[in-house]
Amino acid sequence: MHIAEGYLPPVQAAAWFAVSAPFVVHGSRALVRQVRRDPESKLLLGAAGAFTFALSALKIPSVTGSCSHPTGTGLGAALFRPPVMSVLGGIVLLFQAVLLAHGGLTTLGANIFSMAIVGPWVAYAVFVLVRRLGGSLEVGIFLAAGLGNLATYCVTSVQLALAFPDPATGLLGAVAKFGGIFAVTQIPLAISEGLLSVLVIRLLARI
Amino acid sequence: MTAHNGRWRLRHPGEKAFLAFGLLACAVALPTWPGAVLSGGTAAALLLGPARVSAVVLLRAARVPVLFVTTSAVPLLVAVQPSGGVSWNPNGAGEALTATGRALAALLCLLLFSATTPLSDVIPRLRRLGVPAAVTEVAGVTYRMIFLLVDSLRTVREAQAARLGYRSWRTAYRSLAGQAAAVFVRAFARARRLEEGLALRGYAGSLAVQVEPRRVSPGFVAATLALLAAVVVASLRLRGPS
Amino acid sequence: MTDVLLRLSGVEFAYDSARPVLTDVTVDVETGRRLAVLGPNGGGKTTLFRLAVGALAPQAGHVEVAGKPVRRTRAGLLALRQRVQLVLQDPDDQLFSASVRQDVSFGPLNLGLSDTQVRQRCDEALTALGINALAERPPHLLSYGQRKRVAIAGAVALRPQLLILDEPTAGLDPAGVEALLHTLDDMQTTGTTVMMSTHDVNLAFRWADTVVVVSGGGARTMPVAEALADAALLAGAQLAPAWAPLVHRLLDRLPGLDGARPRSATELAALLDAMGGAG
Amino acid sequence: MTDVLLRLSGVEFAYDSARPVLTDVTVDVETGRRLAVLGPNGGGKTTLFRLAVGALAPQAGHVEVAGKPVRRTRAGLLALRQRVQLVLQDPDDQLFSASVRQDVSFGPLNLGLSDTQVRQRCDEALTALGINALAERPPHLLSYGQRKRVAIAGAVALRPQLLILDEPTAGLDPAGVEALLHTLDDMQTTGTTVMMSTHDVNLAFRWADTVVVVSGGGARTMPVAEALADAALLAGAQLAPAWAPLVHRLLDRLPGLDGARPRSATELAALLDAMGGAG
Repeated sequence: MHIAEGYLPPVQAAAWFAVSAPFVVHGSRALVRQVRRDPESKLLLGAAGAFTFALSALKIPSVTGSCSHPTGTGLGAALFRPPVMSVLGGIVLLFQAVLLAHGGLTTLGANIFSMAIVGPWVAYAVFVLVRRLGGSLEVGIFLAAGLGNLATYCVTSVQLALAFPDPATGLLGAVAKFGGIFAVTQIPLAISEGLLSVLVIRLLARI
Repeated sequence: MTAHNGRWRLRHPGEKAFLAFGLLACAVALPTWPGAVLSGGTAAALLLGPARVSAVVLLRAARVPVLFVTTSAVPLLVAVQPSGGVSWNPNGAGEALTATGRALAALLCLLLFSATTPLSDVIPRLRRLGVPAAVTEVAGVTYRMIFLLVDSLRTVREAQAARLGYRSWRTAYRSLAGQAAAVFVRAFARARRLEEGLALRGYAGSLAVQVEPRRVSPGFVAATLALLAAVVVASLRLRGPS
Repeated sequence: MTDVLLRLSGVEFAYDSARPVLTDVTVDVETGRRLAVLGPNGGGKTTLFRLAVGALAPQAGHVEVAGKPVRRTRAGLLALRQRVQLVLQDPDDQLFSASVRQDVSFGPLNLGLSDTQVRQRCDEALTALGINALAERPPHLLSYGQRKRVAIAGAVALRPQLLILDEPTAGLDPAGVEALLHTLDDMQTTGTTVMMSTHDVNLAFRWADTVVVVSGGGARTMPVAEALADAALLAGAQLAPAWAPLVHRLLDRLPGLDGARPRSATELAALLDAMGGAG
Repeated sequence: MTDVLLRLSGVEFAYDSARPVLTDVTVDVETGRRLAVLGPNGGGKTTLFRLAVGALAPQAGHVEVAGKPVRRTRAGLLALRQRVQLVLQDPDDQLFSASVRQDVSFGPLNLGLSDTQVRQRCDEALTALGINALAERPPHLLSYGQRKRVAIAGAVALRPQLLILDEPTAGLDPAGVEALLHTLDDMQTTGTTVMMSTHDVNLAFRWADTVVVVSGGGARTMPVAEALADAALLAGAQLAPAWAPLVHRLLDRLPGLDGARPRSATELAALLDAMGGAG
């Protein structure tokens, strides 16, 4: 659910940077603290970032025929916690923009907000909530990954709607339009990501 | 990546960032016609001309983002009525064209940067922009490991396909989970082994490396300034006094 | 010929069109052969294998299995993969399950076999590789040599007619190499044709009957003795000569020994010991 | 002796106390030697190396470098790493940076050298390994053999007196092995002592002057010719005999050739060709 380079008008692109910045700065501080406590964790964090990137290179067969990929943020957030995920996610989004032209630099702020901030926080909150309510690890992971993915998709739809409001019905109509067109791929994908994350956790639990 | 053997490889990354991001700013901030067209066109001309990036490479790099941009433009063609019905948006074609044009121009500017600038030149220099060393160093390790992991991912997938892992939806899901788990295990095993391997080279917490000095060419910077000014002036002129 | 299991004819392939890897490769693999594939790194051995199992599509030429051209459809590839299996060099690229048995069962399960059949295939493969005792262990805690065996078992569980191994002896110690060759011998006697790449010309001489030399974009297939006696061919493929054929030439000069044909240093040592004191 | 660069005496080590890897190892590495370390997988070769560079602490016995016991403090290890460097088998375990030159600069920077000195060390190491042309490339665009060279350059940049290489020829093709041996020869002539593990007894015979056989928890050091002539020793360490010493015995039986001592198959081929038609 990357917003492509140049797709947002300049003021909005800048605004999303402003919204994301505090989260990324807070995450960087958390990361610097962690690294100071345990210098060796740099390599582990690097591995975590690379793993997140690699997850987004997983090609999930999707109903529309084309291939789509998971955001990986749900699993990441459950494993590494949201503040650190905002930095790692930011790094990954930057690399995706520069290495793959997937997303972009002007839209980095918006993409960080949807994928590296909202997705992970929603996933983490869902995970904690499910566990507190006595749900199993697997249910927690499924809902966290699935809803984290859905939250990312909703935020992206709103971001696009803000940039291109509907001529007749404004923001709401535009949210419906963008949401509708991406729902075809995103809702099955969110379920897929949930299922996949459960399978991964199952495999890892046994290892 | 062509960035590592391109003609502009040894230029200071700051120069290239100034040029590419300057054009990117023009593409996004100036009116799409003619601002984005001029900036995008300039970026394309620079890529194919002085930077000598081949058209094949550019087309390959642009394929996926272009697909995405065009998909995102489809909703602009229609309007949603308060009743819930959908009708043609009379201004939709223009709006979609504007958004697509701006995005394509911006994409070319992004490629101007990424196809000429190796990230190895960029990541350590981010410190000078105030990014904490811990973050640049983690980014550096991430960069290195991405290639190792994406490579294993591809190989694991191929090995699974050979063992009929993608025969049906059910087997495909099992295979995908296996891929993710295998890569997860590999990522952290790699990190542990790398830690040991680097300890042998004296690693004690800092992953600092020596960055090759690159001289900023005043000529290049001046030419960039002139070019950006020309794009801005030409855009405003062509659009005419309003 | 009816017994050509796999045929690549006039195959071309390039990952990057500026630097083709294979320009015109024709290889016939006959049933029952022991093929060693030799050639420099980056010369196209692995590419050849990936073409043979349908992981890559040739850009020209075609691949035939058991006399029929391989169609790159779902059904075509399915048929190919049940006949031809490739084991990659790095076992870690093939093992992703939580236990050895689970990993080996991956292929048979994908075939849609019944539980009993899957179990039977697994047991058979584990036995063939001599790793029954490891069945319940997690693969990533095994030694490198053991992981290699598990990866081979995963391929064997699909009961391929042709088993292709990419550098199977790399990283194994001499005892591990011996054990692997022994296993391959057993599989050969039960009807599997085996093809492997190696850098070790001495090993190729000892194990193979036929050699495919892949270099400079082409491939030449010939009997092992002929290939390893061809100094120009070896030099062209950046290969060192093998010891055994040279030793045979030396033995021909020794009266009474001109029939002796040791294939390994161990056999030569035995021969020398039998000859008694240093003449 | 004053020229013992590295000494392990009475060293014991176990990762898991139920299965000790090394029970009583004494090895002296003298300056200028070419040591090949032979032994089965899991026999303790890598453990021995990791003890020698202070990555592991012996559970009994001690390790001395240049006559002084190794202290496993920060300063002690830093001093040790300037004398002894270990290059691991998998280059990807030691390369972390986005460019070759940056990666090679890592070690010298850890020594706290000045910018100029770091640059000089890098240039020197890149030249020694013949990879100046790769300096600006990222490791992921290099071949396996090239990455191995970069990893070695990373160690060489610390100007060690003793360079230890774990299976440096594994995965290289014959041409790659030749090139590496050539590089090591050059380093030896400029004063670096080199020690490597290998599974290839033929290579050990050709390259080494001294052999350390590690097996059954112990280690024996002896001249290469003596070690490779000792059938019981080789069998005990699960090693195959090497061809060359056997060929020498064979040559001794041929009149007029008893002085010939080919060390490689290539040399034997040249000798046979010089002798003319098959007698």
